[in-house]
Amino acid sequence: MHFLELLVELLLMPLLAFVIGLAMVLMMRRIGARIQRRVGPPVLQPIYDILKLYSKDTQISHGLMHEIGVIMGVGGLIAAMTLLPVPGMSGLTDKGGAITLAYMLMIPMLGLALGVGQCANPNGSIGISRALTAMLAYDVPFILVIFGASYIYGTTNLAEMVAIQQQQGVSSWGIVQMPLLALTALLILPATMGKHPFEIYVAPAEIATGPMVEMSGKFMGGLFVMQCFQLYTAGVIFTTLFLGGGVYWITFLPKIFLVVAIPMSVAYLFPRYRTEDVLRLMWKWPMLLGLIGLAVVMK
Amino acid sequence: MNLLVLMIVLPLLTAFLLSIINRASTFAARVAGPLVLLATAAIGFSVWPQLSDAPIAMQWGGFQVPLGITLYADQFGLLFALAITIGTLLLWPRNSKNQLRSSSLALLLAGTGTGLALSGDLFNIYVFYELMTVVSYGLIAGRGTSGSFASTLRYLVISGFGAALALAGIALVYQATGTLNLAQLAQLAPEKLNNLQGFAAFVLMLVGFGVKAELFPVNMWVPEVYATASSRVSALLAGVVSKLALLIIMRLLILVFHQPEALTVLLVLGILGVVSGELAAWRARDLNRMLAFSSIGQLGVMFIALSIPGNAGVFAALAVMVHHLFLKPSMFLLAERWGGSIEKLAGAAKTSPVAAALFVLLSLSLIGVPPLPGFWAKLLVIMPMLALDQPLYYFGAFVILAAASLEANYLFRVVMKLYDKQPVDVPHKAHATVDLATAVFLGAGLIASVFMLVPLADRLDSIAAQATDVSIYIQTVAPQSLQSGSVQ
Amino acid sequence: MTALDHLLLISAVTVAIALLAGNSRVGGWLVTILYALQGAALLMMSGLGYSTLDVVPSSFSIVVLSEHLLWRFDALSWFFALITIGAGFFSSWFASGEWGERYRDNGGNLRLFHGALALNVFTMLVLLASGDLLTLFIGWELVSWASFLIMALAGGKAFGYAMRYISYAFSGAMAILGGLLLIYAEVGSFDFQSLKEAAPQMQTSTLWLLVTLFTAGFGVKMAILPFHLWQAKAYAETPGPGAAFLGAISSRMGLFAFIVVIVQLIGISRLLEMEIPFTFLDAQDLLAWIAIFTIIIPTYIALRQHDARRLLAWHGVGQTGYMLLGIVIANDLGSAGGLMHVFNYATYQAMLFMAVVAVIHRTGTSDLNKLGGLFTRMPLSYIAMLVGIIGLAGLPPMNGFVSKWLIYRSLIVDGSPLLFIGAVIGTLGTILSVYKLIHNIFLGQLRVEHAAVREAPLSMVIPMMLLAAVVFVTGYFPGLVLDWTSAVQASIGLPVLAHHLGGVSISGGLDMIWIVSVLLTGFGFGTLVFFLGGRSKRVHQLDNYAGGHFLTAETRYHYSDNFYPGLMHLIGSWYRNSFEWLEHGLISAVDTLSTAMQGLYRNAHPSYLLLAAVVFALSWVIV
Amino acid sequence: MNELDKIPVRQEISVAEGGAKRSNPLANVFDELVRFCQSRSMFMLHYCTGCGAIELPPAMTSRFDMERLGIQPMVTPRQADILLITGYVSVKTLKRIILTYEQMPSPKYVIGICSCTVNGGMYWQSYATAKVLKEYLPVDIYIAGCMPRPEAVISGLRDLMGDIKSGRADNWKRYFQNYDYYLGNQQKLFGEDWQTPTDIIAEAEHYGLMTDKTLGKHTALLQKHQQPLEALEFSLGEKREKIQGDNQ
Repeated sequence: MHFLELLVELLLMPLLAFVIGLAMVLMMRRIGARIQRRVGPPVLQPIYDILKLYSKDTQISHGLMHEIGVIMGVGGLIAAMTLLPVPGMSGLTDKGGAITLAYMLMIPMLGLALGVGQCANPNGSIGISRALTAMLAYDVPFILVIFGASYIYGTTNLAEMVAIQQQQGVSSWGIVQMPLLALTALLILPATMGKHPFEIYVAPAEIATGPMVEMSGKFMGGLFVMQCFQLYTAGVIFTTLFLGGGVYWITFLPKIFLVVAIPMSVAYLFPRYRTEDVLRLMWKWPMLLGLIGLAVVMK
Repeated sequence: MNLLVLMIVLPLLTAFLLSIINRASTFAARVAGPLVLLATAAIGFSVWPQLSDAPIAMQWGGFQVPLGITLYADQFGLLFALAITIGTLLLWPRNSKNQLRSSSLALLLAGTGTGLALSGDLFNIYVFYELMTVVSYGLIAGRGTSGSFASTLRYLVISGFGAALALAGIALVYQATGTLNLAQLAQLAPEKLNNLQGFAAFVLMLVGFGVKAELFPVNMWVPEVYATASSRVSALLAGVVSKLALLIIMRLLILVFHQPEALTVLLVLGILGVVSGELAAWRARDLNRMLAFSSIGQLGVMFIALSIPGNAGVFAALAVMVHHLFLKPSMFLLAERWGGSIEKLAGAAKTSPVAAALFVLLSLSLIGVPPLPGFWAKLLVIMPMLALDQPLYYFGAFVILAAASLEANYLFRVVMKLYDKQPVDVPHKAHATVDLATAVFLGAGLIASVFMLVPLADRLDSIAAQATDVSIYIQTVAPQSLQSGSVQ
Repeated sequence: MTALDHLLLISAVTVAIALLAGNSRVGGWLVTILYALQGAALLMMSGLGYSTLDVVPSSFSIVVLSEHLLWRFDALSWFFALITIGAGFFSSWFASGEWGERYRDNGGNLRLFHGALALNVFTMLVLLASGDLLTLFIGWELVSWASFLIMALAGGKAFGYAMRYISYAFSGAMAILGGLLLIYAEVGSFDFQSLKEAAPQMQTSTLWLLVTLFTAGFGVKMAILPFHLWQAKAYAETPGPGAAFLGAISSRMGLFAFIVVIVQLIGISRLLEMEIPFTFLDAQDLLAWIAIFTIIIPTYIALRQHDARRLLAWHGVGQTGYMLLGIVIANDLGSAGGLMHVFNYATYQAMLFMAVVAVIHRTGTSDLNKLGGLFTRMPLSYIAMLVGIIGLAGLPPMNGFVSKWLIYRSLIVDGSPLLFIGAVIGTLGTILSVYKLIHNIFLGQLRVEHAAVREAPLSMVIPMMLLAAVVFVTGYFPGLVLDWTSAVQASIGLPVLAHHLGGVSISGGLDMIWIVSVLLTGFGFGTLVFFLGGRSKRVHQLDNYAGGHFLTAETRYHYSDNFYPGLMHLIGSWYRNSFEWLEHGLISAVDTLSTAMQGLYRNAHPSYLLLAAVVFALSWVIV
Repeated sequence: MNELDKIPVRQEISVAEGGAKRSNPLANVFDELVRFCQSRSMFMLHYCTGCGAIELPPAMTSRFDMERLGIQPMVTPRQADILLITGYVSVKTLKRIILTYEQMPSPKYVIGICSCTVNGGMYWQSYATAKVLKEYLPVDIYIAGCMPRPEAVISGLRDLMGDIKSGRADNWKRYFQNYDYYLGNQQKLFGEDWQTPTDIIAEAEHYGLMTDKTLGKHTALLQKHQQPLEALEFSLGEKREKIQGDNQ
C-alpha cells in the first residue's frame, strides 16, 4: 500500500515537473519578448516546438553515445525530479538529500557532454568545455548555499527542511534566516539555468550553439524537455531552501514561478560574459556574499 | 701468551726478510706474505676463545708495568687485529709495479696494525701509529702515478701535522701523570687528567690520531688519496686502517678521558664529518671520490656513536665499525673497474651483473634499509642518542637520518647509471675474478649476518661490555698496582 | 600454521614462481591463479572484515635487540589486504595475456615485471601484518623499495622518476625512523599497546614532533602536499598494469600506516588538544587542510596534463586527499567515507589505468592530443573508462559517489564549510578533467591512422569488465563495503557508522538502492521518450556542421589541446609550477652546500675564506 | 510561382506515399497534428548572402515579431526547418549553401529572398554568380523584390505555413527523388569532383524516397570518386581481425 503510493508519487513527480516546466519555458520566452517589446510566442508554443522536433522525418545520429547521451540527459533529470519535494509528495527525499540531488543533477550534464563529444563536432566540444567551466564557476557558490542550508536546518533532507520552515512560519524561512545566502543563490540562478548573460557556452553566432550544434529532431526535442526540468528544478530548490517550500500547490506554484521569473527579468538586460569573466564573477561576489552569510549564520 | 707477540712480529719480520727470500725464490717471496698472514690469523683465532672469559695482558721484554712494552688483548683489540690481518690478506696488493715492495709494505701494515690494536701504552701506540702511517705513504704512492704522488704529499703533510699534535698530547699526559701505560693512566685519570690540561691533551690526541680516522678537520687528504691510490689500498685504508685509529680513540676515551666536553667535541666533529662528507659525496662525479667522501660520512657516524656515553655508545660504534669493515672494502673493490666519471658507467650492469647486484645490495645496507645489517647498526646509534634527551644529540640523530637520505640519493644515482639501458660507446671491462670474489665474499658476510642478527648482536654487546669495563683492564694489566693504589 | 601464515607463504611462493616462470604465458596465468589463492587465504580470515574475529596472529616472530617482532592481521589490515590482493590479481591477469607478450617482445623483462608485482604484493602484506612499530618500519621500507623496483622497470625516463621517488620516500622513511625511535625513547618499547597507553600522557611538544615526523613520513608515500611532486610521473611511467596496481593501492600504504600510528595509537582526541598558537586551529584542522590542498592542487594539475596516464596519476594524488580528509575528520561518517574511498578508488583507478593501457596497447600512445574517436573501435574499453570516470568524479550511481557523499556529509556534521567547499572544488575539477580524458580518447574525431584499431584482447577486457561490475555493484549496494569499513572503525577505535545494504541509516541519509533504481528507471523513461521520435539515421563523422566548412579526414579538427582555455587563462597562473620551486630550492641549497664542502676537501677554501672575509669586511663597513 | 506549378511531382507522390501507408483515420489526425505543429514551429537558418539579410532583423524584432508565429532563428542546419537565402549566391557560397541544406533534417524548406535568387537579378551578367537557385536546390517559396520588405517576408512565411499545414510543402522530397538532376547542375558549376559530406543517396534509401531519377549518370560520376561516408560501425576483436587478414 505504502509502496504503491510511493510508486505513484515517483511517476507523478516528473510528470508534474514537465508540465510546470513547459509553463516556465513559456513564461521565460514571454518575459524575454516583453522586455524587447514583442508579443512573444503563443501559449502552446513550447509544446509545438517539442512535438515538431520529435516528429521530424530525419533524425540524425552520430552514433550510439550520441543517443545514449540524450537518454541519460532526459532520464537523469526525470530521476532527479523524484528528489525534489513538492506539496503532498516527498518522493525519495529521505533516501537522498540535497547533496545527492546536486550530484544527480550532474548526471544529465555528463550524459549530454558525452553525447556531444561523440558528435565529433569541434564546436560542440568547445561548447562543452565552456559549459563545464561554467559549471565549475557556479557550483562552488551553489554548494556553499547547500552547506549553509543543511547546516542551519540540521539535515540534508529537503522534505525535512520544508517541514521545519512550515512549522515555524515565515520568520523561520531561509530567506529570513539567511538572507545573504539567499541572495547568493539568486545571483547564481541564471548561471545554473544557462541563461543570459551566462550563455557563453551556447554562443549561437560564434560556435553555432555549442553543445547543441549537432542536435536535431528528437535529440533537440530531448534538450527542450530537459530545459523544462531544469527551470523547474531551479525554482523548486530555491523555494525549498529559502521560501518555505509548499504545503499547497496554490502557494507553492507562485513561489517557484517567481523564483524563475526574477533572474529571467534581469537576464535579458545584460550582455554576455566571457568564460573567464563568468568564473571571476561567480567566484568573487556570490562567494563573498555566501561566505559572509555563512559566517553570520554559523557565528 | 707469546703467540700474541708473534702476531706482531711475524709479519714485520717477514716484511724485512722478503727481499732476501726473493733472491732465493721469487715464488717463495710471493707466497710468503699471504702464508704469514694466514698464520697470524690462525694465531689470532686460536687465542680468541680464551678472551671471552678474560682479556690477556703481557709485558714484553720482562719489565714490570709501567716500564715495559705492554700488550693487552681483549676481544675488542683482537677483533681489529684480526680485521687488519685478514683485511690485508684479502686485499693483498696485486699487479702493482713493484710487487716485492708492496708485499713487504702490506706485511708491515698488518704487523703495525696488529701492534696498534694490541698495544697497552701510549708510547707504543704512537710508535706503531707512526710506522703504519709511513707504510701507508708507501702503499699509496705505490701506484706511481703523478696524482698518487701529489696526494701522498698532501697526506704526508697532514699526517705529519697530526703526529706532532698527537705527540704533544702524549707529552701533556705524561707531564700530568708521569706514565704512559694505559692501565695506570686509567687509574690516575680521574684525579690528574680531569681538568683543562687533560681535555687539551685529549683534543690534541684526537686530532692527531683522527687524521687516520678521517676526523673532520684533518681529513682533507681522504678524497684525493682514495681517488688516486689503487682500489685495494683505498679499501684497506678506508675499511680497516681507519678503524684502528678509531680504536685508539675509543681506548683513550674509555680508559683515560672522562670529561663530558670530550664527548661533546667528538659529537660536534662527528656531525661536521657526516655533514661535510655526505654533502661532498652528493656532488662527486666519480665513484672513487664518492666512496671516499661517503666513508668520511660513515666515520663521522662512528664518532657520533662514540660520543654516546657508556656501554651503549661503544656497542653502537662497534656495530657501525664492523658493518663498515665489511662494506667499504667491498665497495672499493667494485669501484676498481668503475673508476672515472659516473656518466661513463651507463649500462655497466650488462657486462658485470653480479658486481652491479652486489653494489645495489651494499648500497642498501649502507643507507640502512631493513633488514640489512646497516639498518640495525644505525638503529643502535640513534636509539641511545634520543634516550639522552639532549638537544645536540637530537641534532646528531637528525643529521644521521638526513645524511642517510642524501646517501640514498647519490648511491642510487650510481645504481641507476649502472642499469641504464643506453650503454656508452666504450665497452666496460668486467671485474677481475679475484676482486669480484673478494667483494662477493664480503657481501655474503653481510647477508649472512642478517640471519645471525641475534647472536651477532649478543657477541658485539659482550665485546663492548668487556672493552668498557675499566676495572678489567686495570686488573689484567697491572693487578698489583691496583692493590697498592699508587704508581710510584 | 595460522591463516595469516598461509597467506604470507602463498604470497612468498607467488614471488618465487613469478621470478621463475614469469617470462612465459603459462607462468603469468599461474601467478594470477596464485593471487586468487592469496585471495582465498584472505577469505579464510574474512571474520576480520565482519567484526566476528578480532585478530589473526602469525606464528612467526623473532626477537631483535630484546624486541619481540611479531606479525598479525586485524580488520584494518584485512581491509587493505583485500584491496592489495585484488589489485594484484587483476593487474596480473591483465598482464598475463597479450600485453605481457608485447611487453616481452619489445625488450621488457616480463619475468622481472611479474616478480616485482608479486614482490610488491608480498611486501605490502608484510607491512599490513605488522604488529609493532619496528615491523611497521621494516615493512614500510620493503614496500618502498619494492615499488621502486617496479617503477624503475621501464628504464629511461622512468629511472629519473623512480629516483625522485626513492629520494622522497627514503627521506620520509628516515623521518618515520626518527619518529619511532623518539617513541622508543619516550615509551621504552616498540609495542603498539604501550604507545597507545603512553599517548595520553605525552607532552604536547613531543606529540607535535611525532605527528610532524609521521605525517611527513607517511605523507610522502601518500604524496600529500608538499610531497606530492614525485608520484604522478613515477606511476605514469610504470609499465602498464604495474601503473594500475601502484595507482590502485601503493600509496594507500601511507594511509594505512597513518591510520595505525596517528589515528589508532596516538588518537584523534590528542590531535584536537594540540592547538596551533595564535590561531583557532589545532593539529586535526591542520591535517584536514593539508588534505584539502592535496585534493585541490593535484586535481587541477591533472586538469592540464595531456598524457592520459599522467592525468590519472595526478588524480590519484588528489583522491588521496579525500581519504585523508575523511580519516582525519574521524566521525562515523567521515572515517567510513575515507576508508570506503580507499576501496572505491582502487577499483576504478585500476580500471581506468587498464583502459588507458589498453588504448596504448592498440594505438601506441597515451597522448591526449593524438587520440580521439575510439568509442566505435574499442567500445568495451570505453565502457570501462566511462564507469571509471563516473566513479572517479564521484557521481551516482558508481561507488565513488557513496564515499564522497559520506565525506561531504561528515563535513556538514562537523560544521566545516571551507573544508566542504574545498572538497567540492576538487570534485568539480575532477569532473572537468575526466571528461577531457574520455573525450580526447574515445569521443570526437577518429583519426585516419586509427581506423583499423580493434578492441583490446579478452585478457585485458575481462579484468576491466569485472572491475566495472565491482564499481557498479558496490555503488548499488554500498553496504557490502560499509560492512568492512565498520569492522575497521570498530577495530581502530572510531565511532561505527550505522548502515544498511543500501547506504547510511541516519536522518537525511542515503539509500543507493532506491537512488540507483530510480536513476535506472529514469533512464528507461528517457529511452521511451527518445523512441517516441522517428528512427534515427547514423551519419559519417565528417557529416558535421562546421559553419559551412567542408571537413575532410586529413584535417584534424578534434578539439583536444588546451581543453579548458577560459579556465586556464584565469587560474593557470595561480598554481603553475606550484611547489616545484620548493623542490628546486632544496636541491639548489644542497648543491651549493655540496659544492662548498667539495671545495673544502679539494683545497678551494682560500677562495671561500676570501669570500667570507669580503662579506665580513663589507658588513663591517656597512655597519 | 508559375515555375513551381509546373513541377508535376508534388501532389501525386505525397498522396501515393502517405495514402498507402496511413489509411487509419486516426493516423491522419495525428498527421494533421504533426503538420500543424510543424507549421507553428519553424526554426529558420538565415543564410545571409546579400542585402536581403538586412530585412530580417526588423521582421524578427519588436515591430513585426516573428516569434508570435512560432518562427525563431536558429544557427545550425541541424536544428533548422527553413533555409532562408537572402540575396545573390556566388558559386563559392552556393557550395556552402548546398552543404548546409543537405545537413538540415527533413522536412525542410528553402526560401529564396530577393530577385537575385530567382534569376540572378542585377548580377545576371556576373560569371561568378549562380543565377537560378532552384536549379541547385528545391526552392519552396521565392519572395521576390529588391529587397522585399519585412511584410513581404512574413507574408511569404505565412504562405509557407499554410502549405505545410495542408501538407503541400513537400518540395524537400524532390531533392532526394531527383537528386541526379540537382547533382548534375551542381557538377556543371563546381566541377566533376564535387562532393558534399552528406550521403544523399543513402539517406534517400533510408527514407524510401528512391526513384529512378535519384540515380543517374551524375550520381555514377559522383560514386566513382566519392570518399566513403558510411557511419562508423562498432568493431570488436574478431571482425576487424578478418578485415586485417584480408588486407594482408
